[in-house]
Amino acid sequence: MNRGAAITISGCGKTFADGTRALSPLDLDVRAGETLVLLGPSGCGKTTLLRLIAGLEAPDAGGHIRFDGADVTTLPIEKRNVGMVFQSYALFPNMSVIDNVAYGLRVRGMAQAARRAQAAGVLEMMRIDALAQRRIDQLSGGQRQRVALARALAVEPRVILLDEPLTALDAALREHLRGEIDALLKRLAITAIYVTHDQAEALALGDRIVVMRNGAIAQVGTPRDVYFRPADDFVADFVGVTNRLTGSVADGRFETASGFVPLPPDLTSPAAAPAGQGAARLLFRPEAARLASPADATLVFEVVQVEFQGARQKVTLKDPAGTRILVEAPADGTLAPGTAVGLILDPARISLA
Amino acid sequence: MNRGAAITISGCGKTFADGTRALSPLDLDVRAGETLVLLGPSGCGKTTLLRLIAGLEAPDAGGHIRFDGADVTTLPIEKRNVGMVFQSYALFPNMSVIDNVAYGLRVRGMAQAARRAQAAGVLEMMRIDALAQRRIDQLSGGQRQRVALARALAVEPRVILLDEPLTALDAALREHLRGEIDALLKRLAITAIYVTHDQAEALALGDRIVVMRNGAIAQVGTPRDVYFRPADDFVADFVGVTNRLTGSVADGRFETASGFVPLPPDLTSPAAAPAGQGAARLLFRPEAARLASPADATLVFEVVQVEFQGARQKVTLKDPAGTRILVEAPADGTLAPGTAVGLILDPARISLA
Amino acid sequence: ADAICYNCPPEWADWGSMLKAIKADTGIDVPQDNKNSGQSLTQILAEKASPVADVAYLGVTFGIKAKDAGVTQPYEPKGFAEIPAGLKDKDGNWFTIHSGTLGLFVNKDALGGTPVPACWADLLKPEYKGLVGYLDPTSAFVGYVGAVAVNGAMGGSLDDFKPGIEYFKKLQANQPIVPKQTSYARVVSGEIPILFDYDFNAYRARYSDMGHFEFVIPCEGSVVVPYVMTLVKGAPHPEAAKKVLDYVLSDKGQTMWAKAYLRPARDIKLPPEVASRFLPAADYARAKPVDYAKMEAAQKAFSEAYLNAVK
Amino acid sequence: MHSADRLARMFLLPLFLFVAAFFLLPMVRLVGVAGSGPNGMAEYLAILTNPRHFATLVATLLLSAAVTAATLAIGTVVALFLARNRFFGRPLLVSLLTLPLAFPGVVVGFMVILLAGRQGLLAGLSMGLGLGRWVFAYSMAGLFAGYVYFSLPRVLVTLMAAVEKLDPALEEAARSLGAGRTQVLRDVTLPGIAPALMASGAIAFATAMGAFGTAFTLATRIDVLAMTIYTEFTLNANFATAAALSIALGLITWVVLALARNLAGSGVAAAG
Amino acid sequence: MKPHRLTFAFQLGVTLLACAFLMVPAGASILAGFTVNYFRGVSSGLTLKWIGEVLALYSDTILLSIAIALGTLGVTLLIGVPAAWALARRPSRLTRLVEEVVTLPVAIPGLALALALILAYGGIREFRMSPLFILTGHVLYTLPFMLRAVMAVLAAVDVRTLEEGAASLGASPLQRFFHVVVPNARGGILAGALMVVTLSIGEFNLTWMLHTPLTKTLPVGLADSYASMRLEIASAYTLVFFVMIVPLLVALQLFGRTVEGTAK
Ligand SMILES: Nc1ncnc2c1ncn2[C@@H]1O[C@H](COP(=O)(O)OP(=O)(O)OP(=O)(O)O)[C@@H](O)[C@H]1O
Ligand SMILES: Nc1ncnc2c1ncn2[C@@H]1O[C@H](COP(=O)(O)OP(=O)(O)OP(=O)(O)O)[C@@H](O)[C@H]1O
Ligand SMILES: [Mg+2]
Ligand SMILES: [Mg+2]
Repeated sequence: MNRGAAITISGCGKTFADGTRALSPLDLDVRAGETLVLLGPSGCGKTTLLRLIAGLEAPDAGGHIRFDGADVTTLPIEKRNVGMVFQSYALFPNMSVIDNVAYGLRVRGMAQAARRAQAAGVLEMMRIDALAQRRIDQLSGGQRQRVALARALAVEPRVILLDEPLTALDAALREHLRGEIDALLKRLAITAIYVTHDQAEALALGDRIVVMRNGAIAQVGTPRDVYFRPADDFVADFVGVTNRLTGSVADGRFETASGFVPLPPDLTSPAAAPAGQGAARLLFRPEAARLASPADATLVFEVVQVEFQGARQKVTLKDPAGTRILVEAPADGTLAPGTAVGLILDPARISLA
Repeated sequence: MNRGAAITISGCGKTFADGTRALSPLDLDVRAGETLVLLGPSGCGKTTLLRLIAGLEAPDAGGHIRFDGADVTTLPIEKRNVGMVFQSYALFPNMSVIDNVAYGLRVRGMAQAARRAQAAGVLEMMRIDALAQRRIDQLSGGQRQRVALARALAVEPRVILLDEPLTALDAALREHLRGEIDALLKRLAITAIYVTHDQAEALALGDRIVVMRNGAIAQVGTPRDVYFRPADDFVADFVGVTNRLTGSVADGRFETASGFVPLPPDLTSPAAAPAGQGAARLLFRPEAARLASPADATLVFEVVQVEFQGARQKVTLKDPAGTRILVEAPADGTLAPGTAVGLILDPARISLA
Repeated sequence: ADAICYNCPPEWADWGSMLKAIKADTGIDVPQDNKNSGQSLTQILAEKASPVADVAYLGVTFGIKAKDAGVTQPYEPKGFAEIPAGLKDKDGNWFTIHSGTLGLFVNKDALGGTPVPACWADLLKPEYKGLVGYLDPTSAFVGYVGAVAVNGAMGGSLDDFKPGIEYFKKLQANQPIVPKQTSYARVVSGEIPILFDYDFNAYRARYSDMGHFEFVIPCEGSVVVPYVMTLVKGAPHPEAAKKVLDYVLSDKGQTMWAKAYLRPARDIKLPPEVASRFLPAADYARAKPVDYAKMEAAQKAFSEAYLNAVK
Repeated sequence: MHSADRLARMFLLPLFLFVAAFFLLPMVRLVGVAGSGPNGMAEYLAILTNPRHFATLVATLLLSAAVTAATLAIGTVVALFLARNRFFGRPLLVSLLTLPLAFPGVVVGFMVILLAGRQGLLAGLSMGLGLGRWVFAYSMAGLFAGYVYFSLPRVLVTLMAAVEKLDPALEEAARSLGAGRTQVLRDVTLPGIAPALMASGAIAFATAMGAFGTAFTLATRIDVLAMTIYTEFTLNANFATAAALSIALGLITWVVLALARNLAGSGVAAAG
Repeated sequence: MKPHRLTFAFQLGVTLLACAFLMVPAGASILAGFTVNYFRGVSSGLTLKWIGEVLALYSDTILLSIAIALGTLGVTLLIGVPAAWALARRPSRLTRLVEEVVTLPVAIPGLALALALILAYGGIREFRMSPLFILTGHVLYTLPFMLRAVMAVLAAVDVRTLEEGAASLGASPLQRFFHVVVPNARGGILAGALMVVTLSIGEFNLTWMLHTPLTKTLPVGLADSYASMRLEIASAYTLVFFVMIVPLLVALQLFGRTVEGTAK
């Protein structure tokens, strides 16, 4: 299979006929062969951007889309050679599995025998060759998903576009197929653009993630960039849980209602800190905290709720000011709501804002 | 509010008119005031069991259901005084929120003013009093969920039955409401039976969990029982991920393709081990394992796939025999597929089978 | 309603005015009814066990049929004796109340310049293509009367319908319109410019509707057809029914028919302004009565022959 | 829910009684009458053995088939157009097109006369253009026009709903695979609305088979079954033949509807 | 997808032609109803005379049609709504059969139905002569439409679960029917009701056979007027019919849309 095209989007906005401004003009480069995830809350314009790239919508005047440098802005979808996987799968109910997969080859005029053979190959690669003769309504959700992917890949597209392809499945299956798709996209090294509003999916799958908000790009970066160095509060909250304590910085310590946190030198240096002294917010992810006995810790909280999760437990704490935070603890210790507990933060994983 | 009834189910099977055997005759005791979760894969009979308890279905001949000792087997649902929360909520679209909540009081003949007052009290408890006059279609999914719960609680039922009450919501909201329901049920100390196929929900909410399979009970126990001492492979796999290595036990060690595991004395004692010596399987949960450099470990695996999850990463490993296992690792280290990695198991959290 | 008449349509033979007059003079309320003779007889037959109708107004052959089917009862209203023999059942199971003459009812405006035809034969000419209509002879009584008239004019008899059927076969070349129901309105509107129809319809159009209408008694001759009434056997309101039958044969009733351009059954004196509206007697001389019993008997065979021959 | 079962039985009782008394029993009578004529049970075969009746049956079937085909063809084009385009005046157009939905057959017949009678609009138009007088109201063509008039709104309602329900992603998927317009229409759109085509086609066919009002109003030498039944019954008082023909007509219509429903899933009669 | 220019033009053309085909004769009929002499054209002047004549001649048919339509509506509501619930509640082979039998009158030509009714009940004179006879026919013909409209909505809004919800709160079956089923089937009931009234007012096939001189309905009068009246009177009568039925049809359209909306 071909390696996939690089895509250059420049100045592409989208205003719908009814006046809805779904996308503000934006620029985005997609590298050949990478898996780019568009992540954001509902209505932020992910699907719209995907449809612009597919050629199902035209950008507002001034926008341009290039595949490997060639301008495709006015090319209709059927000429762009893109594979698409829809949330609803959009499999043709009037055709068998193999006919679905072979359809793209059929409209390209390939002879029956040849296209069947090629489609059978794709089915085999997806490990669904046993289903070839089934009707679509005889397939489970996960099987449909695979057929949709097979159909999109059968025409050896330059780019594959996936719009929330796993949303219709239940949690366990979603996690399983997420791994499969990841492996497949990495193996094929095809350019893939993957839309989701599920941060776990985005973190797991993306070579890079585009976090979107209100029709604009909030951040572009690798999953680690986005998780560990969020560009703003919006990204921080949308990708993972962020705890915030309010207080003040003084003498290399962060003072708050539940106690204090000694700050590492890099946070107190005048260059790093937004406010080297005075009122500030301390930010940390749940996994940066560890529970301890109140005596061993400089922060003391009250346990509000404990949720057993098997591998660990999720503990909600509150400080005397009522601020709630969420941390994780190993599943072995039992914690009763109402008791006091100490909290130790990993200095390498806290930040001030 | 009353403390809730104890429920005794004895010899209750269910065969549908079309011959489907949804439940084999089973016995189950529900303690007054406890939250019992029915957990199991789709089609295992959870809903059927719940509907038997509700009085929406009659058990096959020979089955009996008792509420606080009184036989209610032939009592129709409207006489059982049970509250129900449906997956689809089943709110009456022709009534406002408050009328929905007051409906149970209305059919009991309570005067308009009195029932409104009582319903308003329940709405307040659920912190949705501001919505009292809304139409149902003006509510979000989470709000509907709360109204459904309020409606079921307003009649002060002896038992509250919930059939996958959170399935219709998206992941974030589901997690949030799960906590709320947990707190509420604990506070009211009402007998609650909660159906779900989501193990995280079951572990978080249940005082006890009934794991079901094919119309029969596979295990009944506390969340910790079920997670840490699963009755069989089915339960172990359904509740959390279980890794299995095949090998043999000899001289207090478990020998397998990827190396060996020193066994703690309790596992090798003739009393504990199913096979103190000879062929055996080693079982452990992902969180019982820790990655290390190959030099520091007695087990060495090859990295197959790494899924970044923000707080941590999920790593798929395989041993020379091709057996795959799943472990977790902190998100900071980067692991490349194909490299060798050592694995250290927590001796307290492994078992042999 | 005090009495039910089957086939008393307000727009036919001016039954509308007659029913009003009956109501005014006798106090008997008879609702209008738009069945045709065939439909009426069928209904009466279907309702034989417990009749709805008290009286029925029928084309003569249907009167004969009704009697044969045993759904009538004898009644001789006042004036029965004055009806000429041949135009009544001897026991009074049916009797003529008025008669009409079949001819061509022509809407001159709708002819578009084509001359008014004078003979049956004229209608076969190509210039009449699309202008001619006749009621389906197998389903409407008027249609059958037309067939009998044409057949007679072409030299046939009630024993021999060949000439008539030949005529209809030829007429098909002119693509006639063949409705199954009375089509007075369609002539008036110009939809059917020439229709085989009764004189009274044509006169009514001529003297009370706007436009230019004529009635033609074709040169080859035609037939006169009596319309009869009968008292239904087991009539639910026999007394009122008898009063209605008396009324239509009374002087007043007969005069009213004449005002509606129908020949009264009794020989009463016509008001001059009415008499002057009819075609001259010389024209009427070409229209003859036939043996109505025989006409009835021949109908079924004719229908079969017609249906098989004319397509 | 035993108590609810009892209520359900109570609620069904009036329906049972009504249907038994006013449908089943009369139909049994009808079947009896059909067999009680001079020809006995052979009357049922009359529709096949009497050449005139058989010819009428064939004509009726052909007419109904033609009406169905024409209505579906027009309906598909219009439904696709209306469902896919949003423009000023569209709601009005949709309303106008579906307005004649419940015009009874007699009115439809009258509309045909106004359209294609001697004094009709088409006659006026063609005379004005010097093409002679177009008159077809009183022929099979008139009945054809009438039935199309009658069926088009029904078919449109069903087809428009079907096109709107069609997942647009299906067509987009086909295009993403490289299919052009006609290919998308042939491979995705038409198969997608096939059940609706079946369903509404069956309705059009059934109505054309049994409709009487239009034929009655045009009332000329159009030989269709409904007219024959009417003539046999009201003019010839031939109850047995009329009943036998009615039963035959009812059976044929019902079989067509049942077949279509099996092929297209339920909801066939819904447009009724 | 944006349609191709030629395709667009073709589709637009067909649509407009279809619309003209449906609307122009209706327009002509309305115009004729107001024209002094249609044969001579509008130039002969406009008048309300024909409408007046129609009202004088046929007002009883109009009133009877309205009465029968309302009566039919009443009976279909009384029989149909409870039965629809009972049938929709537990779909089984039996309920399928019942549905099939009940909907059969739609498939069987009206002529045959009327014939059967006359043969079976024509002998009972009081019944035969009263409007109830026609009403019976109309109920037979419209009942399936009511049943289907209500059953469709019941299936769409999952009334079964709503009922279970009400039952869990202590409501008896009858309370559930009136508090939950009927209010939530409102859309279907209303759509069915409009359909029933529209169909009843326009019903001809059955009525033509069933009517007696005392029980003439509007369409029967219409057929009479088409056959025996001037075109202008027939047109004026048609106009009266339009005035009665078009608002119903418009309501049906508006309503059908909202019902579909809730069903989604
Ligand atoms: N055809 C359209 N006409 C008008 N507005 C539209 C259209 N399609 C989308 N929008 C609007 O554009 C905005 C962006 O929509 P888009 O579908 O791209 O969001 P999304 O990020 O994919 O959301 P989701 O996660 O819900 O799928 C929304 O406000 C949406 O309502
Ligand atoms: N009314 C019914 N008639 C026949 N079979 C039924 C009926 N209801 C349920 N079943 C069957 O009984 C079995 C158990 O169904 P049940 O609904 O109790 O499963 P469940 O555990 O609730 O599954 P899910 O998680 O999918 O809701 C299934 O095989 C189901 O198909
Ligand atoms: Mg989207
Ligand atoms: Mg269930």
